[in-house]
Amino acid sequence: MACTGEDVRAALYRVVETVREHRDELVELDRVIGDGDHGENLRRGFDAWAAAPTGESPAEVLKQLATTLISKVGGAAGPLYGTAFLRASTAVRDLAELDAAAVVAALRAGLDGVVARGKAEPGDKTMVDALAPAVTAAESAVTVSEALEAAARAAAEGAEATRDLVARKGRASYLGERSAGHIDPGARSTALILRALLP
Amino acid sequence: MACTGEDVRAALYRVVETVREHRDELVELDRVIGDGDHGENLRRGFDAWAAAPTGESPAEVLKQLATTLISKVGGAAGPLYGTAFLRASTAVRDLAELDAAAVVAALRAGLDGVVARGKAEPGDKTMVDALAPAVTAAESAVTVSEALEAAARAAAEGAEATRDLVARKGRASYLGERSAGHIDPGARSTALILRALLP
Amino acid sequence: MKKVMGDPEQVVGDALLGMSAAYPELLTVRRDPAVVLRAGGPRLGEVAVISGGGSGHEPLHAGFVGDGMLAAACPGPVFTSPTPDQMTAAIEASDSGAGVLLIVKNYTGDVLNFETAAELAEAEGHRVRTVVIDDDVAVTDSTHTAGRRGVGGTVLLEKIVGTAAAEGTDLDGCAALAEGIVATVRSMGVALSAPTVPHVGQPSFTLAEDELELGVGIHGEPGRERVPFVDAEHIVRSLLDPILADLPFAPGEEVLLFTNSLGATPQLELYTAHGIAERLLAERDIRVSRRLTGPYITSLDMQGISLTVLRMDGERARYWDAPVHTPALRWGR
Amino acid sequence: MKKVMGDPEQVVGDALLGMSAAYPELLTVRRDPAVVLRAGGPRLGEVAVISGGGSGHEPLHAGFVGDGMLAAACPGPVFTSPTPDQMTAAIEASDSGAGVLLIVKNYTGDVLNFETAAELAEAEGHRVRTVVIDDDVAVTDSTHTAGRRGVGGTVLLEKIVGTAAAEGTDLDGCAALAEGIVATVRSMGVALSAPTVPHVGQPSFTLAEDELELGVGIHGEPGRERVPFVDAEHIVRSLLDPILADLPFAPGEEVLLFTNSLGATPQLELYTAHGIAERLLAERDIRVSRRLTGPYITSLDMQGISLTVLRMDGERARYWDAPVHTPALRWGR
Ligand SMILES: Nc1ncnc2c1ncn2[C@@H]1O[C@H](COP(=O)(O)OP(=O)(O)O)[C@@H](O)[C@H]1O
Ligand SMILES: Nc1ncnc2c1ncn2[C@@H]1O[C@H](COP(=O)(O)OP(=O)(O)O)[C@@H](O)[C@H]1O
Ligand SMILES: [Mg+2]
Ligand SMILES: [Mg+2]
Ligand SMILES: [Mg+2]
Ligand SMILES: [Mg+2]
Repeated sequence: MACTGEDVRAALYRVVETVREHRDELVELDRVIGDGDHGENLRRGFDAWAAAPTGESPAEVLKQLATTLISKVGGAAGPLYGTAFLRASTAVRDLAELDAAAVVAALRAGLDGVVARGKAEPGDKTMVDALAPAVTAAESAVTVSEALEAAARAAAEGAEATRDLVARKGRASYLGERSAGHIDPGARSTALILRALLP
Repeated sequence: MACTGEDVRAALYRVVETVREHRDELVELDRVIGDGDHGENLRRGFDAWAAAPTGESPAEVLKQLATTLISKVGGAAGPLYGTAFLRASTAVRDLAELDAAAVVAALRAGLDGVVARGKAEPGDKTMVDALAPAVTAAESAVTVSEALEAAARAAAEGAEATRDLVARKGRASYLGERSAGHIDPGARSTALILRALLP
Repeated sequence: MKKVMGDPEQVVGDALLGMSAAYPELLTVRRDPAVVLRAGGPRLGEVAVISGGGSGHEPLHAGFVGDGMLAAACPGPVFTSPTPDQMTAAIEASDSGAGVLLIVKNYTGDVLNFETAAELAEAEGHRVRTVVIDDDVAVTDSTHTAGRRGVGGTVLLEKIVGTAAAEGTDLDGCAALAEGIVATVRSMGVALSAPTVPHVGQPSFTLAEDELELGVGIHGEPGRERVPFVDAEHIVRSLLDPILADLPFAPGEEVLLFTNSLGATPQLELYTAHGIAERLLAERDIRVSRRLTGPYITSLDMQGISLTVLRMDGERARYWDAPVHTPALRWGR
Repeated sequence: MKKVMGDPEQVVGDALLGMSAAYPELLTVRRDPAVVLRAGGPRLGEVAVISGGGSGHEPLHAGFVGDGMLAAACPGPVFTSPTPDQMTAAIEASDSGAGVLLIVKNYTGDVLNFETAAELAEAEGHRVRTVVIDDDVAVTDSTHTAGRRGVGGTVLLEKIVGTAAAEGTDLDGCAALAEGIVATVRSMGVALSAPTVPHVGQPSFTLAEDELELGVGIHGEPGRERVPFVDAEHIVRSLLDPILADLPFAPGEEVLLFTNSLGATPQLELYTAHGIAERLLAERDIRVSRRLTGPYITSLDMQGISLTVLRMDGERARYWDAPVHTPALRWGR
């Protein structure tokens, strides 16, 4: 399976659905160790994108999503996810179809963007703890499906593993030791988004 | 039994005790159909009196109680009980000892004072519904004890009977029909005070 | 019950200490009997406008003591009318010889205690006039009740008459102005939750998750009616309709709209209500020329709002706009 | 959850409508993107001081837009940082050419979004300086956290720098003044109950009847420590001690003391706390020369208070005392 702009849009519609379905779960995760808006922030952003998606090529679709997220999500997640999709868009340049290598490049660019903006390291209990292992896992894949499957599986594990961590970035860091014992909402949403990219 | 200034003071100390014991009950009655301060108002006033009682004759003792209540109780009950005791004091003039007739005169003067200030009629669900029957019941008594016993019994019945009334005076009147079903706190405190006058 | 307080019996005294520390240049606080006086003493030729009532409604009344508003306030215990000795002390300390106007909210306790105080003060040679404010339309049948309660209109009354006094209006003039305002101001409130009185320790009433207390008073007295919870638009209508019908206010009129928080209402909600009220008044062609929005007459930690509408004219507008400098209302200086 | 609101998603928009109705002469409110502007447009030669942040902290920031304080505010959704398009719209509408000072509370989201906006605005030719305020001493170990949060000090910063800008201080001067304030202001808060966010529908955390959340943030983030409930004196000590130790403030210093309600705290309790704080400062020979008491930076319906102490000097005192005219802070005009 190669992946056209049309396919990217279809995948993002699945993300929209997932975000809607998991809004309350993400709000609840964020309520416990943050300020309870993560699910609502993402829902607002992805719904805004779904209301008027534009663009033909994968890069165009991703770029418009990125600017929508930047201007609608707010909070920490808006700039971070916005930057991730913007960098991913740049990484796939003018390709009409993405192969596995392009998908991996997009994921890596997204991760680099999040790290550049948020300065989080693995183990800080953030979305990086889902995204970084996802990139590594996708690297050895041969097909797009394999890459996304591997990324989603690794992200899910990474998100789950944030439960034991003490947060050192973002709002949860204010809690210190009390942040341990709860999954990071951004890591969880990253895992959900990556899972939804697969048909 | 005749009743000296000393006896009046002793009776009032019993009232102080009773008010302390029933503070929470009166607060609770007032919370339901008023603003929840009646027990605390009376406690504040009678405790203030108990801290520094003065006066020798019955009239002097009663007058000093009256002025203390007026300056310490506040709310509706302060001026009403204050006026009642002030008028009672005037009614017993310079008697060194009170007989049954003097006690009845004091009670009647107290009732007249409450009515003059508060303009309540029997059935309006106020302290008048305890005090008015108390005065009537005491009238036929021959001894002070009989008078107080009769007054206390009638006041208790009168207070109990306020349960079925709809308030037309005081704060409870704002509730309209919803005030029915609850005893009036001022009627209850009048019954308690009259009961406590008896040794 | 959790409150930032020490001994519940000292709650008013402790707060007064804090007020006097917070506004040293504005207020003089006396204890025993408790009175809050405008700093600087009586002003020659100026009528002293004095008010008072139970505490728990802050900033009313002590927060309105200062230039262009009250000369003194008498804070009672929480939700309990103050006593005559407080009032006579306030009169004694404030009367410049031009007389005293007592502003009394219509509650049995307040009326009786101020009545006694006025008698005592007159016996001491003070000229005293009393105006009783009863603007709460929630209490409908006044022959079968203690009469309408004094609520939000009190704030507007204290500002306008306080300024008139500061500008030299004499006692009769102040009293007439006050009576005119009482006749043309109407209010109503709604509670989403009950207040908790310190010396009681539990909420004054219990509301279910889907109930509102409509026509609630400011003392945690339950209101006129318990109704199902509705959205902001319907809440505002249920307050504004009875207010407008009562006077009644007519199309073309000019009014002051006062949207008040009863204590614990977030400002987001208060401004939401204010915006709806402005729109509904505009729809009826009633022109809002002045407005006040905030927590000015409260009921401890009660969640809820009240609306007050006052008919305006040139004189009232001029006194309203003139400078005021108190802890809670301040402009023009 | 009971709130005076319509559609929870519209809660900020509905409140902005109400604000613009309440202060027609003071504010211009734009929607989509949401910005609150000082009426009358940019003033020649005046640096535009702009702030913004999640809603739910009212009156911060929109309530501080006006003469002598903010030129514009960007209200985000409840407890969520606004987005760069709001900020660039505010900059576009407010920059007179004298440049823009962005006041940003130190939260990851706010910092990232303002960072993007500053870049975009600079690309459009605006001179932009950013000051990040992080005055909350509850967040102790800043190398292992997102750093200290911006809380009560923000209000004082906005007033003093806003006035400096209004008096003609240039961009570098405003930024230097702001950095100096950030370096010498400290705050800490405590919650007695949690706020309820409209789109969440249940309290942000749960406190038992005998618990306090010490070092709580203004977003319903739980605080540093959950401690047993104590009386007002101990509550105030537990806030003031870490504040004074942190800078540290020394005997003989002159400070501004700001006693803030986090939303639903009755004024009786707030003044009680203020009085205790003044006494404790006097005991340490720290001189309170200016004070502010009220609900100025809140967390919806959270019960609790925060204390802020700012080191004062002649320049700060002069800017603090100078006239200000905004919905929430007003004096001198
Ligand atoms: N510095 C950072 N680097 C990477 N991710 C971060 C950082 N700060 C926060 N996050 C992520 O953002 C998530 C919170 O997003 P959200 O709740 O939408 O924003 P906010 O914290 O502003 O309310 C966290 O769960 C975390 O995964
Ligand atoms: N007009 C009145 N005449 C007689 N008694 C009254 C009147 N108004 C109120 N009361 C009595 O006062 C009692 C309430 O007293 P209290 O709670 O101390 O004062 P407040 O109502 O001011 O809070 C009522 O229960 C009632 O018995
Ligand atoms: Mg969040
Ligand atoms: Mg009562
Ligand atoms: Mg009372
Ligand atoms: Mg947030």
